Amino acid sequence: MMKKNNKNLLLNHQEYFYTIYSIIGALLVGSIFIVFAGGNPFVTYGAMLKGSLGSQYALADTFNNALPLILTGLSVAFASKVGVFNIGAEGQLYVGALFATLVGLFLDLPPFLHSLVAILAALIGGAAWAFIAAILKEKRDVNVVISTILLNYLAIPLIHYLVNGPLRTDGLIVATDKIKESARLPFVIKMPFGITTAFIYVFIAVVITYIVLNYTAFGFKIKAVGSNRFAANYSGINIGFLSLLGLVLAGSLAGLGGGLEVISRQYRLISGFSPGYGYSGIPIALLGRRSPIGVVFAAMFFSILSTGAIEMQSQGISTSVISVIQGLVVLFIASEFVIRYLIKKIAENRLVKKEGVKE
Amino acid sequence: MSVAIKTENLSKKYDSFFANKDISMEIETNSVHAIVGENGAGKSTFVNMLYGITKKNYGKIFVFGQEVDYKGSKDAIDIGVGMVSQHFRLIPEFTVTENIILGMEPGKKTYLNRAAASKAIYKLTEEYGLMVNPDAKVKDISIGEQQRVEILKVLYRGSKVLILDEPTAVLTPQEIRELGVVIHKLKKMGKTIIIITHKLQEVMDFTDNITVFRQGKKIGDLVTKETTPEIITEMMVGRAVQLGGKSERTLSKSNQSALTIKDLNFVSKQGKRIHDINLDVKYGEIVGIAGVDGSGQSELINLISGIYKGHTGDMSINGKSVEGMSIRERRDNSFGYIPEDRHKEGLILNFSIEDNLLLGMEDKKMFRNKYGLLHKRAIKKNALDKIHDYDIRTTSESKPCSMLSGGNQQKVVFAREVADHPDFVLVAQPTRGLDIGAIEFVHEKLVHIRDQNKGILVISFELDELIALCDRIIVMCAGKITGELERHAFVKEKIGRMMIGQVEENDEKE
Amino acid sequence: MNIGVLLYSSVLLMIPIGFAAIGATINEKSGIVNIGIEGMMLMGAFTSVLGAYYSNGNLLIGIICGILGGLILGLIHAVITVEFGGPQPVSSLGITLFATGATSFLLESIFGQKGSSPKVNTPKTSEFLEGIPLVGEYLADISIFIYIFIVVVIAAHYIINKTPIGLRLMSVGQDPKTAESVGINVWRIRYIAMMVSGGLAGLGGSFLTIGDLDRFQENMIAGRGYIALAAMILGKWSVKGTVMASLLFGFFEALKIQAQLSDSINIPIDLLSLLPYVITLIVLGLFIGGATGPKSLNKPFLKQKYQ
Amino acid sequence: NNDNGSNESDTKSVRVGFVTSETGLGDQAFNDAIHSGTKKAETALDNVKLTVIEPGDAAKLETSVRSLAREGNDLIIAGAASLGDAVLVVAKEFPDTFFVIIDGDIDDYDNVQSIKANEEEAAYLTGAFAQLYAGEGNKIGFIGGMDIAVIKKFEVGFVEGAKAVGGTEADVLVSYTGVFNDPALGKQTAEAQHSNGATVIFAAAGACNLGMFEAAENIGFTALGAATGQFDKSDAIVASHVKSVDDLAESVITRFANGEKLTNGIVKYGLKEMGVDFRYNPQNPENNIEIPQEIIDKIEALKQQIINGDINVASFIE
Ligand SMILES: Nc1ncnc2c1ncn2[C@@H]1O[C@H](COP(=O)(O)OP(=O)(O)OP(=O)(O)O)[C@@H](O)[C@H]1O
Ligand SMILES: Nc1ncnc2c1ncn2[C@@H]1O[C@H](COP(=O)(O)OP(=O)(O)OP(=O)(O)O)[C@@H](O)[C@H]1O
Ligand SMILES: [Mg+2]
Ligand SMILES: [Mg+2]
Repeated sequence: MMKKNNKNLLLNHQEYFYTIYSIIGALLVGSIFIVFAGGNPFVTYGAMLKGSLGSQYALADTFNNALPLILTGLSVAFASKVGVFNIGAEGQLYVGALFATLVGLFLDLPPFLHSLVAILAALIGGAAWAFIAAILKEKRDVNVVISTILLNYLAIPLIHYLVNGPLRTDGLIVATDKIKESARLPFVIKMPFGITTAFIYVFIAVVITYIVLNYTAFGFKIKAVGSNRFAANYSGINIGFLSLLGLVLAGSLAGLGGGLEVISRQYRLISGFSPGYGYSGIPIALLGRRSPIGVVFAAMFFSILSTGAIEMQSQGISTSVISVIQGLVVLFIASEFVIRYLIKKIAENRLVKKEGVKE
Repeated sequence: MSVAIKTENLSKKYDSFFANKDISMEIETNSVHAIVGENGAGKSTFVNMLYGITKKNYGKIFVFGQEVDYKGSKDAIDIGVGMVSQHFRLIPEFTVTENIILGMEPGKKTYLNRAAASKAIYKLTEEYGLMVNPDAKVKDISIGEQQRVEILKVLYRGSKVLILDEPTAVLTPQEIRELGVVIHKLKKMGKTIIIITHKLQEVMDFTDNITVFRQGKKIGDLVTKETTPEIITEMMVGRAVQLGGKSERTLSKSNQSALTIKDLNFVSKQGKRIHDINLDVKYGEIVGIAGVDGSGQSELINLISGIYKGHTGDMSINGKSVEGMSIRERRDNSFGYIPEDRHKEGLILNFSIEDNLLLGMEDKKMFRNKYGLLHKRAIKKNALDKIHDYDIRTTSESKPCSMLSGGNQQKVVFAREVADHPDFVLVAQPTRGLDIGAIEFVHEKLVHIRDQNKGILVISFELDELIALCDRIIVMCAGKITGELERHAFVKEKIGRMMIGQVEENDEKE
Repeated sequence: MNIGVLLYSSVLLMIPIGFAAIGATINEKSGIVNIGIEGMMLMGAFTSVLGAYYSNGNLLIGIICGILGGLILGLIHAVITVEFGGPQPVSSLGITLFATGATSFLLESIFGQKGSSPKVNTPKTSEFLEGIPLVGEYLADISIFIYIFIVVVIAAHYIINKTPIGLRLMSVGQDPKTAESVGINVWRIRYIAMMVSGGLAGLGGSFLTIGDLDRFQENMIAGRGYIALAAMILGKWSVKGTVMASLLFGFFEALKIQAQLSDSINIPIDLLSLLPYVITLIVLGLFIGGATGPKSLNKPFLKQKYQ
Repeated sequence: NNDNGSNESDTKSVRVGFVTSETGLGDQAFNDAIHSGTKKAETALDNVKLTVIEPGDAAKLETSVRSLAREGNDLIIAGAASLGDAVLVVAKEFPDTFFVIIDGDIDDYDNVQSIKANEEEAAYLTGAFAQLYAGEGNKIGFIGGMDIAVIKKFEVGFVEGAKAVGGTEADVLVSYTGVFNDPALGKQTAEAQHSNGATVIFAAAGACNLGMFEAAENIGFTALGAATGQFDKSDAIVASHVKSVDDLAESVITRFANGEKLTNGIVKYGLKEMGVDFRYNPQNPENNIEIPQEIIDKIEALKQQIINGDINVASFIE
């Protein structure tokens, strides 16, 4: 009887189990690398956890690092709902950061309003960058994967050019001046924790995305277009407009990520400031099963990996192990089917054995 | 009499469900053997196993007395079994020759001599009388020609047994007749043919023996000469069936128009034209459009529904001109539309039944709650009502539509499009691929709508269907209207001649 | 500006992109998306140095190891996507992430140093060509990779367009179900295509380390893998077109170098760096537009037993 | 040093942290150089324990610095200007920890020393040497990585030095690769410069330098290296611009470990302070490279003039 219940539990929550299996698989294979490097996986992973969750400081860092990841993950997930694979979150994030910086540098506004305008600018920046890919797709049918890759490769040197040239600050760093105080988000918990109100905006983005996708006609249409363009068209949905809008909105989410980074943490636009937040958004969206809530957890996980990396170095384990593990996590997510198949096979074998015993 | 193919207890399981269970049967060498049954009866599954693309779970297959255990279709081809599947297996971007030789290319492995291959294929087309240009790209030839390519593909592989899975589903009457001739010829040349079809007329005309499937099991064997369509139907469905709706219809034709089309002209992106179409559908009548594939019907319906843009001439639906109206605006004007291809255009297969029943109506007030969000309870109720009214066989409204059978999928489309009693309904290929029971259901529904004084325009390649269903038939050929007949004047042969453009003045006046 | 040098330099800068782009063309023709080219090149670059290092600068062993490095990653991608139907863009993205970490990691644990490998001395010049007048100077200087590249281009063009294998490859990418129905082993072809593609990407990486340079440096592919993808699309999935597009990118890079040396052109390097991307986007938008790849690209096709 | 001080500090153990820039170790440039200096100090001094952290990306600079401070490091070396913002914040939180920031410009903290190297001074000598070694009327070349301020200082000094000895018509080819991590591009750039007539090339382009050296070996022109000299990278390097961040780091740690109080504010390191230098490849004799004595003398003279303040090398950055 008990067994049966267990099995039901497994079946109902299977989806989440596959995610967890992916993570465990990646950590297991990752530990081979750690051993190869002369480390002890338990100690190393222990250090990773300590460095990311082990103290208030660590928690605050993990939390802050997760915010941009949540937004890029959300961006990729949202775009995928409308049937677009958005590799362009990285570029959109950069342009969002640029727009927010411009507002932060050159506008003079009262504190709260200033940051709101900067956020708005970030949304517009990301959206504008995505719009290029979207319009090329709609008008000229240019493959979005390739145009967004190109736009990433364009955005990063473009911003480098601006930050190194027209917008450059004094000194040796390749960055703009610091933005005005009024554009910065206020602290909720002061330095050294440095928790700002940024998380509120991220929270709002998650909630809105969730509601839009699940409780609005607009979200319904988005999903319809993403699942079957033809049927959506026949039902009278304006598919051209919706795919365009879908990608643009996804871009604005990534742009918000970039903007918040500037107005809540870095206070200036630094050339190459993103460690690939946009690219990480892809596995995060998948690990989170493309649901806004799932994305939040997946982003936390990725943040734990990368925040914990600093502490791991004190154990003498190189940062490259972290990239290896991140790569493995993505590969394991992609191999979900292998895991599914293996589990099914194992279950079948067990069933055969059991029935054999009965007879 | 020798046996070409024999099976013993052949079975196929999907999870715990048997698509085929213990099928034991024999197919005589040099005969034409029909397999019939309702949708989902397991016909395709059965022949797919014979051809090695579906793996059996247990049971035995013998080909010419030899037991086979296929690893893939290559093994079947090698032993002389060939198949034309229900959905064409052709690559549109390839030429006819490339499609035929694919997988069994002539000559050396290191060089593909396309010119020589094309010559050889030309010879083959002459030999079997299956004329088609070997160098044409498949995407540029007609459906009938594509079917010939499929058959040539099988013959090219030297198959002695040909399996045809629903070969006539998409053919015009002329093309079906031609196919009949080919089958006859092939039989004469010593081939064995297995054919799956839902059209009993073809079964009677083309075949020697019949096997009936129901719910994955074999129900019985029949000899064609000794049976009638009624007997076959009863074996398939378990009861008698009547097509074309109830026999007596209420005479309700009004003189107001549901659809008016004046001087419609259009050229599609692919260069297809339609010329000077004038058409009128009154409330209370079913008007059918007959014509061979590519005569402009698709363009016409896509223009009416608003998918295609850029025509000249006037169209109005329910008295309103559709000029400048979006697709959605047209649909909101009491217009229901059942598209040609339910998988591609009618349904979102990975959406739940509930969501498919909402598609196109998501903006309606009744599905909004007071915050402007989707009203989940109303949506669910809508689904449950329609599932009940249209007898959609499912265990839950939240099942994805991909899990429904073809007939039930069509019911979902129907339910969505007509349940709110639109005044004008446009229906394309309403019963394509449906079994006879499902067809009966669809016909009944259509006639019922008509009797409620609504206008219906039906497009179908099935002439029999149009004759059974319509009050009036308009014939199209090469983008023009070539004739119009009232129900009392329906004569199949005459419509057939109009469909290929032979407008006989004398006949018209009769 | 010296036109001769400009062209020659374009060719050299084209080679690694070209190898990878032909590889990408082959895997896409089979219906598999592979945005992990970058990682496969990186791994090939690394393993070829490894091979050459431990064989005392044996060029052939270096090349073979480079090919194997890329090929193994191609195989992993194939197992995940061809065998088990995993999402292709994601899997290949994982390949790049993994390769980036793994090469740095292995570099450190094998050679005990960060960033760059020790120098490997592979024979650089095809000495026997040195005597040829005029071009000899150049021919002698370039590695045998250029000759390998020419062979690869011709072979790829011939195999894809003039042999049964090519026809099958394309059929698998257009419509695997149809290919399977005529007895073609779809999976085998996709496996092979993916391995060939990985191998060619590895060869491209190999050129960078043991062909052009003499050591491995972290992240030295520097985006060439992604440029190779753009080249494949600009070239509309044809070998000839792909090579031309790769050459175009090589030309932009060479131009970037030459323009700085010319007195008449005065564009900051940061802006010159944007040029290839801007031009590609414009060309795509204006001229190429909806060039779509094989019909079944990115659509998993599962074996019966997994269904 | 007096005995009292060292006795005291010998017993007291000192923890030293080093944070690299975002680029991290393996950059073939200053991160590697500082790292080697810190390592040397750790090996030489028994009472020093070193922890190295590579932040990996800009978002983790501050966290990295703070985590070193929190773990109780007494001295933290921040390896690049980009760590400035982080040090500004963390140094305030940890007033008992001393911070040294390379290329920084923090001057109003009690516990922060900013090291400003005058790269342009050594670059001036490098340019002068290149022009003299190439001979009159011959071209020389400069290859930068990214076209950013730090590298501009090299370019400006190099060109000025070349003009100083070669007259205003001295022809210096200037190229940037636009990146730091692409040796293949470095090689092509060098070959292009060579085919445009450059016979002596100086590169300050991170890992792209490796490509330039490669080209120098193949074609046979003269290479000048950067960072700590890079003499181990290639035999084609005759001399190098040296920014002795390794020595700087080593000496800072040594002094700190010996209990010396480090000065706060901006500290300039030029030729005079031996923070930057121009050095010849010690392997030159083995490589059969002979540098005319008159060139060596000339460079020595220029060096003295700069040290004495007779020559004031313009800096790109003020
Ligand atoms: N891949 C599959 N997985 C699960 N069930 C399947 C699969 N393919 C077919 N079935 C089931 O097997 C049954 C038989 O399908 P089959 O295709 O053989 O029917 P059919 O007689 O050919 O129907 P039709 O007349 O619609 O072509 C159907 O009920 C279907 O649900
Ligand atoms: N994986 C599957 N799981 C469940 N049912 C399936 C699956 N694949 C196919 N079916 C069902 O099997 C039946 C037969 O499948 P088949 O591919 O022959 O299509 P079909 O029913 O003949 O479609 P149509 O006749 O409408 O074109 C269909 O009812 C289809 O819905
Ligand atoms: Mg079927
Ligand atoms: Mg069917």
